[in-house]
Amino acid sequence: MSVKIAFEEVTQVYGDTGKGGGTRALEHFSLEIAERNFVCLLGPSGCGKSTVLNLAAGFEKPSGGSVLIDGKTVTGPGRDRGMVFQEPLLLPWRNVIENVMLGPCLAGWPKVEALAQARHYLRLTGLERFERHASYELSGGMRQRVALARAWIGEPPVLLMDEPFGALDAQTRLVMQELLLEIWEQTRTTVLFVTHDVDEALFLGDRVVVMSASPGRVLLDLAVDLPRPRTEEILTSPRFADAKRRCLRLIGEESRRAFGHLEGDGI
Amino acid sequence: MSVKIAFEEVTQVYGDTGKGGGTRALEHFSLEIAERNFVCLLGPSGCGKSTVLNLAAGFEKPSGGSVLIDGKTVTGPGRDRGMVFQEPLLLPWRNVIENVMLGPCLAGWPKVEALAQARHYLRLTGLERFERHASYELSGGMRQRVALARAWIGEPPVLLMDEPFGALDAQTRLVMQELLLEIWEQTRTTVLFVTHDVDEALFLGDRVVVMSASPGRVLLDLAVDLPRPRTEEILTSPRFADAKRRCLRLIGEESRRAFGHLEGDGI
Amino acid sequence: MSTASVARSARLGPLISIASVAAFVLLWYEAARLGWASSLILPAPGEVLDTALQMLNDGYRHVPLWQHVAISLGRALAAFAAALVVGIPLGLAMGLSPILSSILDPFVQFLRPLPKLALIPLVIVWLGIGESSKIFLIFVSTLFSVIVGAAAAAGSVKVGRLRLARAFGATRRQQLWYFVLPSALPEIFTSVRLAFGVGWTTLIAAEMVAADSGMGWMVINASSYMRTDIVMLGILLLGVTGYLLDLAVVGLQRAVVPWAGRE
Amino acid sequence: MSTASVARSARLGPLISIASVAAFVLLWYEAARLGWASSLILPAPGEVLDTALQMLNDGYRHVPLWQHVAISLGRALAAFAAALVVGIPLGLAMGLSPILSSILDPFVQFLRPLPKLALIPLVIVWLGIGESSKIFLIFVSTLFSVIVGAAAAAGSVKVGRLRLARAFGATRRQQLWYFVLPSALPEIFTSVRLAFGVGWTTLIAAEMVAADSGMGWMVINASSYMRTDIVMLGILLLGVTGYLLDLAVVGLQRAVVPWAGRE
Amino acid sequence: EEVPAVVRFGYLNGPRPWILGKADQSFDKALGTKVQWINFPNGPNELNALAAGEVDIGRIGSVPTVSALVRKVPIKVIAVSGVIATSERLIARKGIDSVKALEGHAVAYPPGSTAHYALLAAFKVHQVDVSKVRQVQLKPGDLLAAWKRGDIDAAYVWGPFSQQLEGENGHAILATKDLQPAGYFLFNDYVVRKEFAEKYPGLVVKFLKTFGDTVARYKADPDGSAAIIAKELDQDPAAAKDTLAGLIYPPLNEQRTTAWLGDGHDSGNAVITKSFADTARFLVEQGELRAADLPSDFAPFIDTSFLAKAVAAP
Ligand SMILES: Nc1ncnc2c1ncn2[C@@H]1O[C@H](COP(=O)(O)OP(=O)(O)OP(=O)(O)O)[C@@H](O)[C@H]1O
Ligand SMILES: Nc1ncnc2c1ncn2[C@@H]1O[C@H](COP(=O)(O)OP(=O)(O)OP(=O)(O)O)[C@@H](O)[C@H]1O
Ligand SMILES: NCCS(=O)(=O)O
Ligand SMILES: [Mg+2]
Ligand SMILES: [Mg+2]
Repeated sequence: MSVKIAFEEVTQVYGDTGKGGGTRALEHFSLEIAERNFVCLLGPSGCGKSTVLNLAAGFEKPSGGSVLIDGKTVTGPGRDRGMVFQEPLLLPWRNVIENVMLGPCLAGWPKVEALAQARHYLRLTGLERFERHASYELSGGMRQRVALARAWIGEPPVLLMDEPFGALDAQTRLVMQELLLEIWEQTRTTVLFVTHDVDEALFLGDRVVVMSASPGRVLLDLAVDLPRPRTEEILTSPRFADAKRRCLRLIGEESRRAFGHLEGDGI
Repeated sequence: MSVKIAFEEVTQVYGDTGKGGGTRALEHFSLEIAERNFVCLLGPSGCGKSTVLNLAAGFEKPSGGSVLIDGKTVTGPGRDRGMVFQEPLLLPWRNVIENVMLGPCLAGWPKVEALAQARHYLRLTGLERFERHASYELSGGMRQRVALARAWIGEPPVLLMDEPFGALDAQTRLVMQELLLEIWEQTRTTVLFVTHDVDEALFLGDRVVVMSASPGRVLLDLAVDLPRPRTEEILTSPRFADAKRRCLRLIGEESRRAFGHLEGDGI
Repeated sequence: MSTASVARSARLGPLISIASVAAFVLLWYEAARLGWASSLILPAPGEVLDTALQMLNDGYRHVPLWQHVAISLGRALAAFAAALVVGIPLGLAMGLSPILSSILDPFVQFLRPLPKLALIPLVIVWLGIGESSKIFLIFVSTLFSVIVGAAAAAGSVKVGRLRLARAFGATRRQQLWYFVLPSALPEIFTSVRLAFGVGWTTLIAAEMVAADSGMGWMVINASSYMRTDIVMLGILLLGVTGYLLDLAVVGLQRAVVPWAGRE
Repeated sequence: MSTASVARSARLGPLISIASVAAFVLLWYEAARLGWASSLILPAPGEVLDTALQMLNDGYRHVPLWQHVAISLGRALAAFAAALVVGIPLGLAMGLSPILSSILDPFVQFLRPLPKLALIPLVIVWLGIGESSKIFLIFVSTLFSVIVGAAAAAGSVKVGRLRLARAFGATRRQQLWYFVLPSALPEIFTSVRLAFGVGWTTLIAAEMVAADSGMGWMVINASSYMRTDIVMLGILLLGVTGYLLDLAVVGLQRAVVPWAGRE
Repeated sequence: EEVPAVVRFGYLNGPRPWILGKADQSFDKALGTKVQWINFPNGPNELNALAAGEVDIGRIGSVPTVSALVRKVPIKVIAVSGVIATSERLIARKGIDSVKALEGHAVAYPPGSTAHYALLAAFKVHQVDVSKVRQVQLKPGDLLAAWKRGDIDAAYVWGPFSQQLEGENGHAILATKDLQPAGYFLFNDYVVRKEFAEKYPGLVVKFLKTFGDTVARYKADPDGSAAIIAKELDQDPAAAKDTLAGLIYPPLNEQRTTAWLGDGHDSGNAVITKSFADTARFLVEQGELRAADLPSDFAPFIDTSFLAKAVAAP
């Protein structure tokens, strides 16, 4: 399979770039993601996960190195990459189906086609009964499902997700994860999924990439050998516990090796 | 051991109480918590966990039934119960130590004693170096530690905690949980801890009380037989995985039994 | 306060307000009746009511009373409309472009708190003494609050929403129409209410410019002959009209941005 | 816009503003030089500067120029202080008590948008023509914005914070001093800025009442003799003083509530 | 000569003979077009409208006239409408019987007006120490309230306000005509926009003639005229009558002598011209006007050609 997304020695510095000051969010960050792969990016708060995603989305330009999609340098955001943010970011002046139709509407699709596709994705996400509801009348989980449908409708080859389920409670979160996997298995887009939850990363990903904190680099790149399709049961299976234990142990070791001297400092 | 906190057939209705309308948040909710016990209240979003806590804290009065502390009906908030909220709720116009000294200050302690106690709890929470910092200069985890110190300084016999670590990332959260257990083992207050995270409940509690959704009742009351002191390692131990599996299975069974007909509806 | 008592006072609120206004009118009535102040200083409610009834029949200075109200309202609404048409796009543009904001900000900050009466000589010289100068005075005093409000609203559109727009490949024009404008609307409405309030306070200043009708002119003219009863009537009319105007904007806000405060 | 360009324009901002003001003065200068408008209508910047210099030496009507500025500022500051002293406690009380709010709200909503010029005849009747009536006019136009702002601020104190207070057994007095007031302060500052802006616009109206000094009086008196140069100077002084006043409040805000917007 | 759609006449709200022409629309009839009557609370307020070209013909006091001429508003003085004799007076409370006695008291005046000027002149003539007098600017309409409250002890003002103060225990201690011996000559005059005068000289003549007619009608029946005027202005008839009688209306045919405006050749020596110059110097002294703005001669601003034709007309 070919490489879909590539980060080559990316450095990202925020703030006062003049005098070498500023925050070094990423340093020599390199990562390649194969087509149709589901890669989870794991790391502590502030390690630069969102920065990686924003670079891939084209919201920011790297201070150094390059970010490539299909071998071409990213110059800005585009419809070839769908984005799901931590908040659902629904537009309150549009009802549910209008929110899903946002992309088609901006891209100027024929109305009939847009409507049909929107209905399709609302059905997939189990929201067909709510298409005329105002977005602010929905529960948190329903909102996030609308956001998923809105990202999927354009059928982008790449889906970038920034802790999309971070604000949900554990039960709702699990349902959403299963839904995500279900649809991904049908569409087989390339997914880069940011999280700081080890369970979530292991449950969803083909690969779990663990980042180190400030400045962010790749600490660990683990293949997840759990079978698919994955459902709730796998979470309490011995294989999952094994994988998790191995993962946590590796993170612990790597962290200690790389940043032993920093341990115990202000979390 | 004697009963510290007791809920007896508590019903709580919000909103339009006149015509039998309104939201029934709790119905015939009964629960007894023994002195020096650490009880975790687990349940999906909106099931009434915060309501239970608010009743114990005395912020609200029950529509029916009674809430007792030491056998006496709760009439309002009081210094005998410490409260830690989901947000740290630090007062930005007070620096770290002033925030910790809030309770003593309101209660009119002698300044010297308040200062000494505040320093003691800042040391326990690893914040002695930050006592003069502004609260808005701290990281999320540090803020929540200040909130803990602020609740502990009054040495209340009861500590009520409403998803205090919900906003923290997984790593920070773990550190906080260990800290909480460490200090609890020293002080042995009675703790009622609300969460929607199964791992957290099992890691912290002597008992895990699982609530059903709307209207909230006790679905399950599990004793956690994991040994103390508990540390990070326990999370990946087979015993923990066992306990979790058992807990999830029971929740699943109970849920299906009680609300089978509602399954799959708008989460 | 407990939930129940909040609910109770929400229902009682309007009743309490009505009672408090009634109490005030009674106090006024008694004060006048007992002669606490001469009728020149404090005309009795009855006297004001008589004046009102008489003016409903005969008008004031050959113009029916309702027409004074209508003329003032017309001037204010024309000015408000102009302030919205000019102020909202300008404010949004300033909110989105730091450069434009830097260019215009000194003038906005200078003119906003400037007493608008100071402009009367200049406005007469530039625009004459017709309707345009009256409308212009109300317009300028409304405009800057609208601009500042719209700029703040545009500036506070959440980064996430703008990124969403860009992720969906929205053009600059689409960003404005599909994202910025609707996002800013609730906040714009709030500042429009404030701005209309400020604009309405300029009504009298505007009608000092060679007017011969309008509530503001009525007050000024009556005051030059010490007709305190008419002054009082004018004040009541001005206050009530201003209040109704505000209610209308609130109603419009509910209809146009039902999601305000509910996100 | 990229982060870098934001940073750049933040640095360039003041420069652009200065350039834009300079461009405006140049335009004014050229307009006067080329005679686009007679000096009667648009006095040249040079003429205004000459007048300013001459008045710095001789004063205006026997009163030094700085004294006119000081007198107006004094009146405004006295009025503002009174508005704060009355308005903040009242607003907080209204924000905390739905009943008090219901009682006072009709009057606040009625008086806020009322053109304050309408009150001049009544204010003269009630307070006379001394300093008190001038200060009162500025006071009333400031007061209601302060009240509304403080009420909104008190009403928007987070429930969590109030529960925190109660959990620590704070008395009602302690709740107010330790929690409500400091919580409301940042928002109060914002509405105080707005209120001062509104109050400052009333300065001329206030100084129309039997004044013999002050910037507002200067503008009115000069316009009685068609001294457009002095009118223009007065406008500049009023605008600049108003702007500096606002800057002072912003500075105070930074000092008093450094946490505003950083929570 | 073509006629504009409307001729804009600026006037003050006081009772004056030409209000008769407002009541019966004789100006409209004489001019053959609509006359728009634009009301101003006092002369200075009319200045801006004159400068803006929003008034074609204006009736205004001599003091604001001087302000306008000095500040180069493009207008010409075409006639005297009335000399202020007793229509403007200094009213004081009981116990204050002379101008000098005002020391230690508060005196109100409408700023920039003939009354203001007369007050300052009176101070000078009676050698009042102005630093001991509290001078208070008030619009005429606000005087009574301040008076009733006892905030002011005297006021220099015109009718109907002077009569109202007198009705509230006030009495006149000086009238403007009392200042004439000392050389202070105060009057109201007609001015016309230069551009209008050039374009419609015939209308200006007709206007003056109609004005002359109204004065004649008033002189023939002062009581009846006062009643009509008071009704038109919605004012007290008695006060209107008193005010009307407080002005001297020089006949148009006498105004082309040096006692008034002169005939255009000898205007430099005319009383009005000199009075303008005196007033201007006084205002400079007071700091209201700039010395540099003063014209060397006010004669060029006076144009009596319309007056000549109005007098000659049948
Ligand atoms: N626009 C910005 N300006 C300045 N610093 C920034 C900016 N964005 C991010 N940073 C800094 O860069 C670092 C990485 O931030 P980033 O948001 O990528 O972290 P993250 O891993 O997504 O954290 P979280 O889990 O909290 O979302 C942090 O130190 C952050 O403070
Ligand atoms: N003040 C209130 N007024 C009306 N309804 C309320 C109020 N507080 C809570 N409720 C309702 O009562 C139910 C229980 O709420 P509660 O906050 O106790 O749930 P929770 O378990 O704490 O949820 P979460 O996990 O989201 O915090 C919900 O349906 C909620 O909408
Ligand atoms: N009687 C003249 C009054 S004024 O024109 O000087 O204001
Ligand atoms: Mg992030
Ligand atoms: Mg809760």
